Amino acid sequence: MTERDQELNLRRRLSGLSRLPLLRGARVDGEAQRLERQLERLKADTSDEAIWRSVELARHADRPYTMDYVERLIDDWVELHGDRGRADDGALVTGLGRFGGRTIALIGHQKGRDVKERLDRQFGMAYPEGYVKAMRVMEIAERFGFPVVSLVDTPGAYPGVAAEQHGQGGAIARSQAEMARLTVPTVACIIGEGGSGGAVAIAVADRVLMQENAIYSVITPEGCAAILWRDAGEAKKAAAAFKPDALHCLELGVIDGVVAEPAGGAQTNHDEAAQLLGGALLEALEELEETPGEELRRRRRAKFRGMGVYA
Amino acid sequence: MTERDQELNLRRRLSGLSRLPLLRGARVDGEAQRLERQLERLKADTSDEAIWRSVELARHADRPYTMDYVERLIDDWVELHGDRGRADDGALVTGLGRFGGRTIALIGHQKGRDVKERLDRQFGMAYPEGYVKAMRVMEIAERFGFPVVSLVDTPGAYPGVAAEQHGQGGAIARSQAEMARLTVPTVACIIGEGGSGGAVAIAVADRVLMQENAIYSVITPEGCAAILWRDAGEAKKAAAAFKPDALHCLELGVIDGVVAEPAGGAQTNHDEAAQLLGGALLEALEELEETPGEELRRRRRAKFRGMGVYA
Amino acid sequence: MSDQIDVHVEHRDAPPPPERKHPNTCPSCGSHYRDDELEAALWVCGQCGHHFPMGARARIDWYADEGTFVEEAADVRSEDPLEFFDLRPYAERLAEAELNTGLGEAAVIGQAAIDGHPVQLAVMDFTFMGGSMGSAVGEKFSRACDSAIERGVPLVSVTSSGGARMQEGILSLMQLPKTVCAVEDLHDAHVPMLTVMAHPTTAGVLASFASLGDVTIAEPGALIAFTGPRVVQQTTREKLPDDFGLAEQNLRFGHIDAIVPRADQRAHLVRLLRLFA
Amino acid sequence: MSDQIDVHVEHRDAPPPPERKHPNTCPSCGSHYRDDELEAALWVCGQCGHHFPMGARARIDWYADEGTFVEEAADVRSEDPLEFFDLRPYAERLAEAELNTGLGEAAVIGQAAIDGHPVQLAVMDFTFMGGSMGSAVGEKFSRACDSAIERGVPLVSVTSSGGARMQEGILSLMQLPKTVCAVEDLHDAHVPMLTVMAHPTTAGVLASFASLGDVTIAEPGALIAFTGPRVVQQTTREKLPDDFGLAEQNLRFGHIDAIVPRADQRAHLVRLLRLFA
Ligand SMILES: [Zn+2]
Ligand SMILES: [Zn+2]
Repeated sequence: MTERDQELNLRRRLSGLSRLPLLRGARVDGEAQRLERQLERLKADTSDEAIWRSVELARHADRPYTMDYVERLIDDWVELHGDRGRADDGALVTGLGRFGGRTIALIGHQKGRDVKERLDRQFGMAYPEGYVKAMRVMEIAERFGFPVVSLVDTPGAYPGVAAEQHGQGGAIARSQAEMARLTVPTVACIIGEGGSGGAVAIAVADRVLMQENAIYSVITPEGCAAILWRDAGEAKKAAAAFKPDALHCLELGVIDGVVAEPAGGAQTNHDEAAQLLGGALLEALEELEETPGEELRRRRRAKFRGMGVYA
Repeated sequence: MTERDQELNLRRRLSGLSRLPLLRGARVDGEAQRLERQLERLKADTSDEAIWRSVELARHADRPYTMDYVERLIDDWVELHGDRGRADDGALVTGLGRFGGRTIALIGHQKGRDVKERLDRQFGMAYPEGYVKAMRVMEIAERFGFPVVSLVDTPGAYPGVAAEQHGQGGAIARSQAEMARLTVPTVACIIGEGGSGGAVAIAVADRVLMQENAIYSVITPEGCAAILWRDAGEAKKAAAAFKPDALHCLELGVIDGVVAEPAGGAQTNHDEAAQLLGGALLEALEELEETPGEELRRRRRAKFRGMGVYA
Repeated sequence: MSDQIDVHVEHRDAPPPPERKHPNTCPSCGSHYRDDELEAALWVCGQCGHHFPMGARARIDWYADEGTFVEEAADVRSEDPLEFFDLRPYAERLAEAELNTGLGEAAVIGQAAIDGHPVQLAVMDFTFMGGSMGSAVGEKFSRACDSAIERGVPLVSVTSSGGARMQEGILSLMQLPKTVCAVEDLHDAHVPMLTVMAHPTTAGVLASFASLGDVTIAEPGALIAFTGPRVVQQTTREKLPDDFGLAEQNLRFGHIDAIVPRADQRAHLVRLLRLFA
Repeated sequence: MSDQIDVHVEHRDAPPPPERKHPNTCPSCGSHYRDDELEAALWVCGQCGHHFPMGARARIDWYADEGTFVEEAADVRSEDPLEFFDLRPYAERLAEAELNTGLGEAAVIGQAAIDGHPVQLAVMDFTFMGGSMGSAVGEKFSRACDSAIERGVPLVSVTSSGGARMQEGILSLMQLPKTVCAVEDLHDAHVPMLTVMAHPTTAGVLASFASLGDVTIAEPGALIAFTGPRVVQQTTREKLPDDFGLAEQNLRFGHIDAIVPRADQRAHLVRLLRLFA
């Protein structure tokens, strides 16, 4: 396929977006232009190989995590701890800080860099207590009009006995409901793995972005392969089938934009990755801040209620 | 003292109420008339002996508990269980039912009648989870405009390691805050022991009533005696000093009315006790339902903010 | 990983294929029943009380006053945006499910009356691809919310689902926030939602609209879990409690309001409908 | 019973009487300090970091920009509505407390600036009858809320209290809902409340306004409990964890946002004030 053919193909694909229900009036103004700007990015490789590269980069051990971005982007950072009930869940970091001259509430999964931290933070898999903590911080944000920024990076919510007993399903549902109620601007970005309910719990945002090599999916490739191909080794095949990469998520209308990473992936240059992410978050916030809160909420709900493809 | 002297004395005492800050404008209309109607009741014995009789009757093993009143007063009772987090606390019963032709949300401590039930219900001493359950039911009441009726009967919140670890103090504070936010009519009645924070957690109501032989106190007589007299055996002396009985609570402006019990105490006739309680609750609700919700809330806060005696 | 549950459960808890054991054999006590016997008993084992799965149409017949049910959105069908193909094409699975169940999707919605109380119904059916939630189920549930709001009547929602429908990829995950937003619209309109959780209510459905009812009852023995027992065991190597994830454990841990045997559910709903009228 | 804590704690955690041990002896490591040494070190042991109690006036001097503090409601005094008499009359205890502490009550409130940020302060003092909350403390805290609302400035609240003041009977319990209602007025006005929990923050104060801050920090080693360890032990016979009820345990169990050593508190508050400005 020549480059010209590729571009034509992409343009067709982009125009195909308008057939999706979420583009039938539910979207916010300026959506078309934003997608237009993504066209350049859509020229990128969307082969099965490229999808698998995203899976690998999204999980790369050196990929920047939430706290790496906090250090680089946030001033006056004050972490807030605890669900006011029974725990402080290290897999989900919450706090307040200054970003681009305004105070924001930030919520992000944190996987942990070394072995000890990974265990302490359950590899970024939150308990219900983590989502309750997030809801508490959302309530503070709502009361004081702070925009909410969430950074998603989790294989999924923690799949353990205590997590179930403490109400994992209900906590994920209520965290989404809380986000659906906010009247402050909300921006989410998938910065690594956006795994299932544990991810979407903090991603019901006015703008949902994905880094170039992040993945967002209903199940891990391994999980999908184990069930449908009866062989976890077929993960690559599964990923190719359910397409968790940013470009396909954009194409399906599930996200609102793709955030560039340094060449080779975010792990190669944390500072540059942070700069690129910061720019995208700021642009999204500034645009959202022009809209009244009630209208933001109405549009946010309309956006998510428009997602899906059915006849 | 002749009966005439007694009445004069009581009239003096009643008029003395107007010196208390809570009567300086903060109270609702009709308060004076309500107190006037209580005059008859104030003729009752308020000696140290009478106070101690209240303490004994409030704790009487045959005294009707919340569920005894539910059975007799509520139609279509549906108990609601659980805090949606980690437990269903049997010490605090919550549910919906029909009362006097309207749907109400009911919250009440339940001590348990036999040994097994008492253990299951921790003798009516709730964990934080109990108060979280109560808050959940208050939120349902608020959403659907159901009045909230709470029946208070607890020695205090549960004083254990797990209760502390799950945030007992915070839960009691937040339950009060939730009641301070409601815009539906709220009526509380102390039907036995109203012990400390565990009691007031569900008693921040538009109308707070007390049964004739109920007690409402910041500490148990035994606890007070153990500390101040260094002898728990001096409980009677302590009770006489801090006056937890209904008449003194009325006099101090802490409650809005006293609910009669059958002669000899509520334990002698559960049906009659229920009839008397039902009548008082209904009267209070009907009066409150004439006032708009925002105004109810404003007055409720003003009432509690007016409590106390200082120079 | 916890997200594996979505389909694990679908498979694990699917009724065993007919060639292995007759579907009318009670898995608890081994009693056998004729179809008409089971139907008359609301698909509950007369010997031991085991609750067999109850199809959406049978459940609607049982809850709704005779002749009152008017189905809505019956024509909504899943599409195949990913052209998903594992061992078989998704499109083929869909066609087969429709053929086998006589249902267009894993949820049936519509208007009805229960003991004279007008309600909106949204009832899932586990036999349609394990009750999994794709775009069509999400859309039908959302429309049920809108219809309830428009008519100002309570929504009675019956859940039975292995989770999100993997074959629709990320779009199936988006049905979580989609249905949550629909419930929030319902809440804002002060319209009550009563939820009945049937076996199994797991993963994406539990983590969205199923958990947001004003009052939630469950059927005895129903599995109610975000992550099912097998995946928990495999992932964490923890020893599981005997009643892990069952309705009974969920009641003890405060997640549901009551466990109501099927025969009593209609009366229970009627009582609630009187309270929320 | 849990309500015993209110005064148990007051007595248990009161500084040991001077005849037994000099108040400037560190209870953790035994180091001795001159008054001026301790004062210069913000009443923190230089050897082991133990936080000695810090009086309300000293704390205000430390937090507030020099010369900015303007006290309010200084004339509010407790009355004795019950004519309470145990081994001594309450009126006598009050007079003695005022004489010993130079404070009119267990809380000091007023306007101030912290690093240029205008704030409202409400600071408790444990030396006045164990920081117990009677009508006067409740009234002063409530007025601090109103003043913060009127001026539209954050409320910085420092708690140190054994609980409600038993000698005022049921009226002391009513200070819980009273202060809670005051905080709710603050919340409705979108005025932030920053809470610093000093040793001890227990019983009625923890179960009311102390727990309702938007952000809550604690001093290292502070006891933060509704029911203190002795009463829990006596009532339940449970084995207590080593750090039962301490700030460190409260952080682990999710009840507070951070533990901040005294020397860092001012900077921490300034950072929060910038965020909430
Ligand atoms: Zn059977
Ligand atoms: Zn020391």
